Amino acid sequence: METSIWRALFYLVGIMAFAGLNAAYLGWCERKGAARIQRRIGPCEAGFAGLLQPLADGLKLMSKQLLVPQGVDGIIFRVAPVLAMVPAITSMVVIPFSGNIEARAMELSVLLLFALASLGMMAILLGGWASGNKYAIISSARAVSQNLAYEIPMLVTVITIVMISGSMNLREIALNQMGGFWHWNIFRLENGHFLTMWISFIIFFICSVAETNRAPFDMAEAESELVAGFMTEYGSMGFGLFMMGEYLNIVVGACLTTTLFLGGWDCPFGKTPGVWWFLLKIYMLIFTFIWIRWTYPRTQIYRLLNLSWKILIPFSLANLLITAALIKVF
Amino acid sequence: MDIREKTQIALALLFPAAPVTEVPVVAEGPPPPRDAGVVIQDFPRCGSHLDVLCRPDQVVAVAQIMDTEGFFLESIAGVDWLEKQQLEVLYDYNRLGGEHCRVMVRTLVPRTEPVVPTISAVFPAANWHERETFDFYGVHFQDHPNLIRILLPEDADFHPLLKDFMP
Amino acid sequence: MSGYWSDIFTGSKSLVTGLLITGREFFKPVVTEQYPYEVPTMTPLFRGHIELIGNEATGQPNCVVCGMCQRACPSTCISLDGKKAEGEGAKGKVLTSYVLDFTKCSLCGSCVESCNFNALRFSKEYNLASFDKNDFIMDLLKRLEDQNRCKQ
Amino acid sequence: MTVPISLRHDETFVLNLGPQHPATHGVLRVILTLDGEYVVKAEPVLGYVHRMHEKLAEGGTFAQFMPNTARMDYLHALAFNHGWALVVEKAAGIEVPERAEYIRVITVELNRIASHLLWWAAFLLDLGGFTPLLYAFDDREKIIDLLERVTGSRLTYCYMRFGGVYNDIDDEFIAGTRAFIKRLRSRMPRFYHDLVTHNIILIKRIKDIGFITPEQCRRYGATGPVARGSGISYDIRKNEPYSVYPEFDFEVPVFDECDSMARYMVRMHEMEQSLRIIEQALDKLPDGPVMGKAPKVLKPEAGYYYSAVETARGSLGYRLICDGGKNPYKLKLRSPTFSNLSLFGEVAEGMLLADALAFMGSLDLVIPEIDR
Repeated sequence: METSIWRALFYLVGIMAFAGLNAAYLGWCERKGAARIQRRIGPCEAGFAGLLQPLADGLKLMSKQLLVPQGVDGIIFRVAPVLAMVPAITSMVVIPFSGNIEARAMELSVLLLFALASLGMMAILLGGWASGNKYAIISSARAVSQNLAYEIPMLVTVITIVMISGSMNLREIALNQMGGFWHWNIFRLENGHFLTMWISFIIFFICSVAETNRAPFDMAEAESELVAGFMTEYGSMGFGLFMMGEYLNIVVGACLTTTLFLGGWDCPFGKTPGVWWFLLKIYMLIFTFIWIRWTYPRTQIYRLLNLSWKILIPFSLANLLITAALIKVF
Repeated sequence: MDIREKTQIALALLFPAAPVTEVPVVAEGPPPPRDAGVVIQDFPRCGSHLDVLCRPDQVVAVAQIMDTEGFFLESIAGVDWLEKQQLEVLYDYNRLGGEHCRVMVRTLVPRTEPVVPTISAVFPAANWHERETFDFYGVHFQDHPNLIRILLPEDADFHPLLKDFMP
Repeated sequence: MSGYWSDIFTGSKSLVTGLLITGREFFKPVVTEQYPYEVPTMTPLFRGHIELIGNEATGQPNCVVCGMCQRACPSTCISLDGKKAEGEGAKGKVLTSYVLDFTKCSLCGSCVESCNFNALRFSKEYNLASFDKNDFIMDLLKRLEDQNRCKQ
Repeated sequence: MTVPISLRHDETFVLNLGPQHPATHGVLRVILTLDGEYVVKAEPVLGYVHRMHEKLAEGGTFAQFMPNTARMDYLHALAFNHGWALVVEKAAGIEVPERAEYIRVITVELNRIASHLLWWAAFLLDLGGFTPLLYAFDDREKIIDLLERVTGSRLTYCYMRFGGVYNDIDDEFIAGTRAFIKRLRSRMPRFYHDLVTHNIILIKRIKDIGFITPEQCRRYGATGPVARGSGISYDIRKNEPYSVYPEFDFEVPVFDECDSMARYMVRMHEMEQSLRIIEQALDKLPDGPVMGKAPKVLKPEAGYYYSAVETARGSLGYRLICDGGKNPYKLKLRSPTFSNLSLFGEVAEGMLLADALAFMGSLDLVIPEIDR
């Protein structure tokens, strides 16, 4: 892994471009997907089929004035949205897009990802607390308890995966699943793992939905109760950064799920692995995120915590034990 | 013995003197003034079965009887009889489910100092209705838990539904 | 504990059926009407703001300035006046101005109902948005003349 | 599941569920004293959209008040028209021809379904589900087009006259209504029940939330689906029959679980019952005139008149007092949501903020009707 400056520059620009494009055009996909589900057209005026809509939204957000409420800690108020974006982008450093396209393959890349995920939660807490608005304080309190509750089952399922593939390096985990979908961790036909792995996939998927405050778990920015949750006081780019941070968290969640369970950049028939398969899987997962958001109502905070503490954690622990036993047996 | 007779007898206890009369439908002018008592009305014509006129201090007693008979308070309305210089507070009780019977209870208070005891202790529904009647007519309900305006802005100093109210 | 398992089972089944329904909807054609390009057609009895009816031949309004509609209107939006009809043997009045203040009109139809000379009807006008309040003070006589002119 | 925790300790803060808030569907302000997320005290503040309809009624003649009735509860405006027409016909002794009565029932029931559809959509929106709104509005649009064909307006109707209705219904309306009945019946199980009613997230969200005991209903005067959700079988179309309702057979859906889920199910079944009523009314639609004879200027005899009508939200009462003149001497409008909301303060105590809003959604509030 020669560390020439060009390689670093190329990956810097590449990841920033990937993050920027994704953050903008996921908004467009969400609005188009929601429209199609609701049997309407969605954005279609700006550019062909609304393709310039993200540009229009971006310009609008940038032209608005960022108001800082009076008597509020200005620094934290301004830092919070940036803090929402930074962990999402930095965690793209360790994601193995394909065999040779990976910024930095680190030994403990899984650990780095989860550290950055909890940093994202910190941003929501700061954003809510710094804006001094009652709705924002309630929403940030909810967001913290929700993210905390859903990180534990996520970590336990990741331990199961690490146990199976033997290494914390995302690249190794992905390489371990090469050669056709029956090698993917979700199916894992050899040595009897197929019994429990689909359960851990479902648990992991639910946790990633909850981790990014999306769909049935969007207690943090519950429009109809807390107006806009922690984003209430944020004007132009503050709100813009929070939204982009949310979409990037979805992308990172999808990449993580693909790498851990769906065999990274491996082709389902084992022939031509490549970055296209990786992108296809990510966008399939992101579509399910959107699909879920526009189907279900929102859960209530107690049900949400009950779901995690009473159902997901016991299941993931049981799953861990069963997988450990299976590894011992086979 | 259906609910109408039962309520009518229960209410009649309040007015020992007044006999129960069947009021013929009178043509001109507002209904003739009469002393307190229970009057049976024909329902299809005017929508209520019993018309009770009582003194202001009997209002709580009537409400308690209605409560024991299982009625609910439908609404409280005020009426401003300007030429007789009287304000009238009109309570509507109705049956919630079961056999239908609507009782209209009316009290007359002088316009100068309109004071009526509150029945919000018996029917919490009256809390808001009485605040509204105070808001529009200025009828003061004694020991009402929080007699402030409900629909008009707090700083309004007029009572709009009085007949002599000029905006 | 039994509630625990049944909850999970029925719950996930209901979640999946919910997803299938919206999934099926995803591929169905669009239902909405694209307004600026597809213009809706109003039903015959649609109540836009009122307008004068001119008789086919001469194009003059049928109105005889009796003022019934002015009195019937609950919010006094109609103001009209006319002058004696001079000329040979023409009796009655001729309408000179008929102004409708549409800001106060609640489209109750009392005016059209009270007019016995078939001089008023509801127009099919539905896009009535404008920035200026005076656009709603409409001179219906001029509107009738425009309609006659564009009919020729 | 209101957790009985001791709420009276000191660090509560006051949250203004202000007049401008997405969940209040109009301009209702609730002053919530919160302890963390638990509601310690909730006090609705009204009057933000108060227009003093009662003084307007005293100002104009009887006919001139008809458009005002539609501006109070614009979701079920035809029932308000119907109530006003009934009370004045009772006062002035005007006869209504048979066909007009049937047309009135058909249009009122169609309007009731449209109101329930909009309540369902807004309730789901409060709970965070965005898509059901579009499916409900797809159906509601069919009703609005049908009613526009016969009444001329889409939301605030001024269709009823003393002694009948403004214009007759034509065959296209009847065919359209029958097609609509078939369409809603086919869509109801899938889009309304499978997608939402049986959805575990919704069930957990509104089951065992917002308990209103029948005694509370009686003491606060709550009527309509709120009372029928607490086991009280009180429907004015059955208990105090008016118009031609006795000629149709339909049940009154009553659930006695007293929680938000029960009120939800009452309204869903009520839509089915309204479809049955419309079907029977269309089958038995007599011919004949649509407008009885009514004097141009009404001078009803002096006296106290009251008429009650079952709207989508409860029992609407018109207390009319006439003194023989051509204007109503006094009109008191008994609006159902005014009483339904008055029990919010007592029931919402000890609830979570999210539950309190779900409970407010299940009360189906229309603020202009509360403020009049």
